[in-house]
Amino acid sequence: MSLVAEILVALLLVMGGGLILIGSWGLARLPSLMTRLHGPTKASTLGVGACLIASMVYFPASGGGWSAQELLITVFLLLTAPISANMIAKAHLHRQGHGIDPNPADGIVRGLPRTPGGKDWATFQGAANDPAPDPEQVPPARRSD
Amino acid sequence: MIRRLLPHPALSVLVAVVWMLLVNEFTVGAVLLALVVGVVAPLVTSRFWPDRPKIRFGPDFLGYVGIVLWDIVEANFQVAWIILTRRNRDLRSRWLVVPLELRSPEAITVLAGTISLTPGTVTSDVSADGRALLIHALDVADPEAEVARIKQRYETRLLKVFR
Amino acid sequence: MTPAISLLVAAAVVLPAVMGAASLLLLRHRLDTSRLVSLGSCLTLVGIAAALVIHASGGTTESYALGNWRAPFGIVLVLDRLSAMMLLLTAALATAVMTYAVATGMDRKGWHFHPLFQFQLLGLNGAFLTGDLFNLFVFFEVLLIASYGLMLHGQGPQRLKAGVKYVVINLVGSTLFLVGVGLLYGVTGTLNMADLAVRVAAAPVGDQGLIAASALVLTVVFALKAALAPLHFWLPGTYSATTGAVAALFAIMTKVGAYAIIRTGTLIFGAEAGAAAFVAGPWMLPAAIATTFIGFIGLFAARGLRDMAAWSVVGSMGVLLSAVAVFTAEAMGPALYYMLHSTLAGAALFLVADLIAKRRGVHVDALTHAPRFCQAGVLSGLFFLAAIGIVGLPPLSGFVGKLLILDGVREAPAAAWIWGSILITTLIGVLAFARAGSRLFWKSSELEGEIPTRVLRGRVVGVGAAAALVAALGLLAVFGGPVTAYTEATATQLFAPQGYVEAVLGKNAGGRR
Amino acid sequence: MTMELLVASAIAVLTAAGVYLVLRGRTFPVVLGLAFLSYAINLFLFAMGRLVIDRPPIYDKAAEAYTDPLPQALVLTAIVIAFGMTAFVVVLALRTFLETGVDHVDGHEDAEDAS
Amino acid sequence: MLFLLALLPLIGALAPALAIRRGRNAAALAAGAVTLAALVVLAGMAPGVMDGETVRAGVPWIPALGLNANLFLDPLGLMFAGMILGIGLLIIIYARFYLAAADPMGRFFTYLLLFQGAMLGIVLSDNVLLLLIFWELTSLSSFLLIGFWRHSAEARQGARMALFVTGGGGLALIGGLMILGHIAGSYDLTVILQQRELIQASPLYLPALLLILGGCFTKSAQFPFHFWLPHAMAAPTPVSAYLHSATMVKAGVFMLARLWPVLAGTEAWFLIVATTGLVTMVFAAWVALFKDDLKGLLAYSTVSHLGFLTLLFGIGTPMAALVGVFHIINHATFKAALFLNAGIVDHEAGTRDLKRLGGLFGLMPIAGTLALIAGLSMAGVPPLNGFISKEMMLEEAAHTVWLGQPWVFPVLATLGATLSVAYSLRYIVHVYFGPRRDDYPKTPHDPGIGLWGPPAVLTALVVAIGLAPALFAGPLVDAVAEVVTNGAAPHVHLALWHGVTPALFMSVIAIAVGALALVVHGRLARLFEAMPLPRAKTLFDAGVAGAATLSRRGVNAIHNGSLQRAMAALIATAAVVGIAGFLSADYAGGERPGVPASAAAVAGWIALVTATGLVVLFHRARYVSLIYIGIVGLIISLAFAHLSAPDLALTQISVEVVTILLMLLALNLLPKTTPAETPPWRRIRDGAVACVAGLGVGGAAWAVMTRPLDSISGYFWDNAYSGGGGTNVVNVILVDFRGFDTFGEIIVLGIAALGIFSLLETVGTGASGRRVAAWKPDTVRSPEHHPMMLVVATRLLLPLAVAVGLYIFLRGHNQPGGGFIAGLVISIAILMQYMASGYSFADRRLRADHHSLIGAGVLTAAATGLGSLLFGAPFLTSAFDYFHLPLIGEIELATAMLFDIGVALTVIGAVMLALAQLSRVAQSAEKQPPLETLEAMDVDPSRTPAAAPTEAGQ
Amino acid sequence: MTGSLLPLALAFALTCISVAILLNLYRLVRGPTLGDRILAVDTLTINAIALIVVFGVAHGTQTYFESALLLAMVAFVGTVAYCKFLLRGDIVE
Ligand code: NA
Ligand code: NA
Repeated sequence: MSLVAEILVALLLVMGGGLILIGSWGLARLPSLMTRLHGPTKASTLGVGACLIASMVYFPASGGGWSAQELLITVFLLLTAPISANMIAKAHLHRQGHGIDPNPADGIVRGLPRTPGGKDWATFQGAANDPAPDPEQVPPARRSD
Repeated sequence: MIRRLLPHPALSVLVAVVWMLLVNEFTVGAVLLALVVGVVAPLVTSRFWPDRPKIRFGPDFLGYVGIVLWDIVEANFQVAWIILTRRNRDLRSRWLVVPLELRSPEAITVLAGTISLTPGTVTSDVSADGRALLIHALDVADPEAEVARIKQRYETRLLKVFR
Repeated sequence: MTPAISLLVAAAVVLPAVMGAASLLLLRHRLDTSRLVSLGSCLTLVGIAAALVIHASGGTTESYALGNWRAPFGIVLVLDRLSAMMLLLTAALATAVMTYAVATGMDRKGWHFHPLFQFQLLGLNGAFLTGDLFNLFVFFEVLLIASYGLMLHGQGPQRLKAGVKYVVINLVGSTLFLVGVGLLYGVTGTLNMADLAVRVAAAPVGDQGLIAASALVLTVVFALKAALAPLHFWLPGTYSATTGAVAALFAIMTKVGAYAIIRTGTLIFGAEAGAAAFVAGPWMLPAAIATTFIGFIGLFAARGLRDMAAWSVVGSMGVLLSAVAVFTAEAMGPALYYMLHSTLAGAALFLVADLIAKRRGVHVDALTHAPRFCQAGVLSGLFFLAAIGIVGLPPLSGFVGKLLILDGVREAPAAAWIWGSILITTLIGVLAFARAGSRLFWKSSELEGEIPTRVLRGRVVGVGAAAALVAALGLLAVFGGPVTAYTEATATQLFAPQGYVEAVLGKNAGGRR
Repeated sequence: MTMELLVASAIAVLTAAGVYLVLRGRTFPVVLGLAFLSYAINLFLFAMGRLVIDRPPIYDKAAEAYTDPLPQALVLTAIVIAFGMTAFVVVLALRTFLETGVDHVDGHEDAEDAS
Repeated sequence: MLFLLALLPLIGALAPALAIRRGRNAAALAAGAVTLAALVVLAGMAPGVMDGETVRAGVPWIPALGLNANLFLDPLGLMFAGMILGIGLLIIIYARFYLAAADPMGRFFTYLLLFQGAMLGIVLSDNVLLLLIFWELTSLSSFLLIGFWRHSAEARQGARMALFVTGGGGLALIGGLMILGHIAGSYDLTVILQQRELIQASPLYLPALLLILGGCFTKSAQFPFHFWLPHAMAAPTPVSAYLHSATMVKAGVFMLARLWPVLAGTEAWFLIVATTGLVTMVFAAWVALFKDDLKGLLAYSTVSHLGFLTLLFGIGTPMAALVGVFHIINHATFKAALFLNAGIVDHEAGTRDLKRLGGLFGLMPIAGTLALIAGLSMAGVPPLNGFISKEMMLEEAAHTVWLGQPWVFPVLATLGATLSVAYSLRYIVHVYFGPRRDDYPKTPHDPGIGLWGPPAVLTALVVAIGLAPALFAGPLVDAVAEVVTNGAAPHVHLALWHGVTPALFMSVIAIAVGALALVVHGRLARLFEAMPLPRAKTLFDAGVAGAATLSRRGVNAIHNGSLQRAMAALIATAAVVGIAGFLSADYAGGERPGVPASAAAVAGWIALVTATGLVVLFHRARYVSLIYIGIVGLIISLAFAHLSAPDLALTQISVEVVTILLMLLALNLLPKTTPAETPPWRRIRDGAVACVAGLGVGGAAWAVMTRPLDSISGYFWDNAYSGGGGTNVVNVILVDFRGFDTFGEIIVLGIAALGIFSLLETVGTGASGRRVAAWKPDTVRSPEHHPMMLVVATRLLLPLAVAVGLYIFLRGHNQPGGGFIAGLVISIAILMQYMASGYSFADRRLRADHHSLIGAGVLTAAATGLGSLLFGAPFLTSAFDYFHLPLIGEIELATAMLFDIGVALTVIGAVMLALAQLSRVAQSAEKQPPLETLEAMDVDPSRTPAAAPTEAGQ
Repeated sequence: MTGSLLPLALAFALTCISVAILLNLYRLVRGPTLGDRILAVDTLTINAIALIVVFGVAHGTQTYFESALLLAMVAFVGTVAYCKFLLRGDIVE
């Protein structure tokens, strides 16, 4: 393997490992779920991506076949990470909005910003073609809003 | 006939490319098989695609992809820096609302995904009428500027890609 | 193995599998065709098994190499006297039960009765034929999962509750099975039972502790299926909660456990196995004697006939395993005969109980007196005979079986205990069944009137199926000579496992690759 | 610290957890326990082929040693079977709960204490 | 001929059952004809037997057991067979006239003939095992006969009691006779009877003797087993007459006689048998005196006379045995006559209560005369046959020393004889003499000849033997005694007059005191009432009920149906037995060098243990434990990947997620928490069991992993490619070497899915239907069903996932992957659609019938296997070849691939069937299913017109 | 320098990922909300993918690629299912 390739692979690995660690460190240390979501969705994704690229560089450089399979994983992660984050955020909004294991650090209990259209966020109101929500169903924690 | 055989030509190409990436060998046989899979996989799953988004795979598309990839890398380092250095009480995390001009669910999803992957923002919800995104920002000094940046940098480009 | 015989051996497992799948695929909504196919499959299996028994009675053991891979690398099916006998027993029982199920229309009470039934037969036949320990596990699972489906057939709260217990405990049992198999593989490096026999015999002393442990863990698993105390808790509830036909079929399920104990105990952990030689015997014997007592004393705890049948299955397993646990050819022959008997007798009793329950309206099979019911005369006769069979009074095969066991174990150190348990529990059984029968049939004649019965399906054929099983007990006694000759020779064959090993691993073994 | 020690102790922990959970009174923890037992036994079976790192059971001209493929095949079969069984028992538990309104394994509240 | 004789009644038993359709006379005629035929056959053989020839017939039945169907007819057998058939014939005639029109006569005669056949079998058997069969058959058939009047509680209880006592004795007899056969080396009586020395010298003699006597004493109603006999009187009188004079109860005495040559003559024999007989004789006679029921009196007198006989055989001298043989005949004749007489009284006067009878002689002279003769014979009054045998008995008793006391036997024997005189006279006097009454329930008069004829025949015998014993009984008694004593019996000239012997004095005393006792009967009765005699029936009933209750309580306490208990028993047993097995043999530690663990492995281990601990600690919070358990599955997948098992890792990963989906689906309808209900001691107990099990399994794993392995796997390496055509050895093992396992495995999966389907198909009915209908979500729910982003993303993922599935499938034979994983991946891809876009959206678009997929999968796999049969190879033999195609290059086609398609189809079918069915249940639980109105996405701005927000916003 | 750099980088990356896994565990144990725990599992799975990839580089083998691919897919499906359950109780409706 050429020195350039080795340095490149090593750098990518160090970067990948570092980003992964930082992402997880963020998960561990940030104060609320919404802030914690940022760490893994970004840092970890890129960290994994870096490792994958390291792998992509490593195999051809070390005499193996050229491989783009790793790219596929990266694409897959880039495709799914926002959805996962969105779903976690929605679940969290829903529970916080209803005051289930409340964690005020996110500002959800204090009140989310209103939507410009007048309808609530989908998690609280559901489909556009649903009838208006029953007042009883309005999350108690958000009524003060 | 072609329409029935290739209900989603772009998807077919995508699947074929993915197949090539998977099998990881560039031979005639592999390409032929990739084409077959590219036809078959969308065909058997076409029933799950009731609507077909119209996408222009032109320079706008490539430009958008390039910008997003760059932003992802940049965003990651930004976030990493914040995680490593910023004390919790100094975090200016807040909610942003991005009103949307995009109407197609596919386009909105792409925008939302982009927002999540790029600096310090996570798309948390969409409004029930689909006209606004709820975004959580990790550390934002000026919310209006951030919303404007998102709309200008991503949404306007997406408006050109999705017709 | 001649081509014809190998075809028959393969057919014994392939036929029910294909019939099950076909009836699932093609006949899901066509009950009549399903029934024909199912019955046809059962009858064909009887024919196949009979041919195999005749062939096996020649005394040679033969192996069939699946996939044409030779043992111990591929999986082999092994035909010897024991496996042939078990196949025939299964097929005969299945035919009677299937006839009964079709005649009484119980196959319509839920989904998928016929595919499940065929898959159950597949599991049983596979378990009896396979010469590979892990494959035995797989077929145990096949027969168990099919039995879960059959056990729950028709559902209802009681059955569901009992089903949960039955399923869960067997799942834990399956886990234990894998512990035993895995340990044995980890120590010996093989899974083929004949090869295991060779390797266990040749194992260094330092490995014998682990081998003995695996032998005992496997025995615990098999004993769970065989309802050996204290692993019998699941049985009474399960058997009395399911439909009569299924319970009757389940009479063979406990025997699978006994079969596996016999097979592994004589082949792998036989005389040559060093510290593991017959290591299960000393543990099993007291447990078996306790099981005998528990089963027959349990008859008094029964609230209904089906309960009684279930307890008597426990009791008869105790008797059977008492003889097995001695691990001598003299006792094994009688045990095998008793196995034939107790399977048929248990099944007969379940069918009779079911017939009675169906005719007593709200009283079902409860041991209370209630007005006369339809066909009471013939059913009381069948009950009397089935009870005689189960308890072991003459002239049916139960008595012969018990005499055989008493005779067979007389040289065993624990002979007095076995004798005592068998004789005393017979008396307990007599008393319990006399009480039950007198209450059901005699005391009820004090009451006026007759229970009106809805249009009953299977008045003749259903009763006929039960009667056929009872008649089989008689035939088993009348033809006790040839049958015991077969079982005696089977026992001899079992205690000379070199023949089995040679058939599987020797020059003439199957498998060209 | 060897892998053998880690794997053996993991098997022990998983088994213990599984056993503890299958001894609970409600169907749901029992199902969890079965899942744990299944994990434990899969690892156990696998371990019976001994532990080998980076010698996958696939022909490779470069490799001079391989792992034992047979236990892997056995574990695959065991996983599939355990999956089928778990699915069945989960549904059975649910069905029984819906039928009886009780999710106790004995079909009623604690029988063992009642006696 | 002997077989014919033995089988005639048994087979003939069918005749009355069949003949009853033609009427009661036909049934009786059939029964009588059968008996008569047997009697004729017997008569044909009698001369030969009397000449000392033993008629034999035999076929081996179960040689393995030594159970031979060997019959022999010697004088002892002849005597008994004659009584059984002769008295049997009389009883049949009598019963025809005795039984009421309502009684099911066909059944009665069938039972009677069965019983007759069983009795014949006992006396003809030359094989003790065969004899045992008949012995127990008498118990069974007598059970049916005693319980004949099933509506009567006494009949039922009497029948059960008889069955229990005599059947139980029979079981003891089984033990005894089998020991005897064991000692003698054969179960054939002829052989056993030659082995006196061997038997009496054996250490097993005493156990055998005790067990055999257990059988004899119960059958012959010896004290303290006598209590069943009086209760058996609930049977119709013909039955009583038959069972208690000549047959059933004599079976025990028969056994004493039959085995006399090998068992008698020892101290133990004498002490047990003679003492029991003596006690029984006196005790029962005393009780008989105070029985007011005619049949009760006769029952106790029977017990007494059986004691009499037992005593005689117990004394152990040949002469005593000879007297026993003689008295068997005499007792049969007078006792049968008396029973029949009691039946006549009952039939005609409508009562059997001595207190309500009296003075019947004038009304019923024939019956009275017969009773007088038979009764006096029973009393031992000359010149009747009872007198002769009683005299001879007293003579024997007079010479018997009991434990060094010469007075015991004479005194007690005389007392017995005295009481016998008393109750016999009471029978005669209190029924037939004294003042005539006007309060009989019926108007008594002599019955027809059908009823008095049979007793008359017997009474004639009583007189005949009494007057000319040497003529009518002499040769027979001689011959029988010869057999019983194995030739030791003296030749005695039976005669009425024996001269002035001690016995004569004893007789005179007995008759005088007995007559006196009748005079003071009233006072004696008060004395009897005052004596607290344990009531056997009460004791027996209480005993049985107590035992039943006790066993019910005990059994129910142990078998409370608790799965937890069963589970604890299973696991504890496995742990204890397994560990004990391990410790019982040698163990040597392994030498295999360990694999060093990396930091990542340690981190994984910590994660695994932490997650496991979290599940155990927080298992009551069900949802969160599902999150925790996800980690466990993940780490195990990683471990597989790390430890060179990529296929396993793939499988574990995909199975894991499907399992989690399944559990979440189920949890939706289940309670979300587990109540805290286990007491601490149980948790500690369970924890201890868990730790032992964990240590056991973990320890075993450690022990194995640290030793080297010599496995068969080398063969797989050598042949996977050349013979199986694949480079992924695990896959080749799965689809080829061990394809049969996989075949079974997919069937398991298919059946599981079928089971799930069957379980859930009925969820909408019955109790569960009501529960589902009343179901309310127990969590706060967001109104949004199908989030937009999720829907869009999963649509894009679907074709990609399908491509991945195909890829994994195609390469499985050579690289990690294969049909099972591919099937799961595709299933997951489809399930993703179900989750994101909803059940109805996905289900409508997925037109596959899951059942058919399973069936097709199994059939494909089976067909692949069967294909090889066409080429003469065994089931599941694989084939593969490489083909060179232009442009594409070399491709491999293998049947294993086809097999794998079967696997994949089954997996998809099973997973989809199970999960779709499960989610369908949740759908039916929703009150207002929003499915039909909603599109896949809840939020879809492209559907909403531009102006909509402001309108909808208000 | 060739030959020692890569092992060092690999060791560094593996150590980082191992520590990251422990940090995920910390979040899993601490919570406090269910969302945190789901996120912890999701992140742990992503980290596991990295672990497999780095492991593949360390051993010079691509045999484990599919495991990583499948994990990516499964992490997504699992997370969605967990969240859907919290939102709706019913994950398929
Ligand atoms: Na299992
Ligand atoms: Na595979």
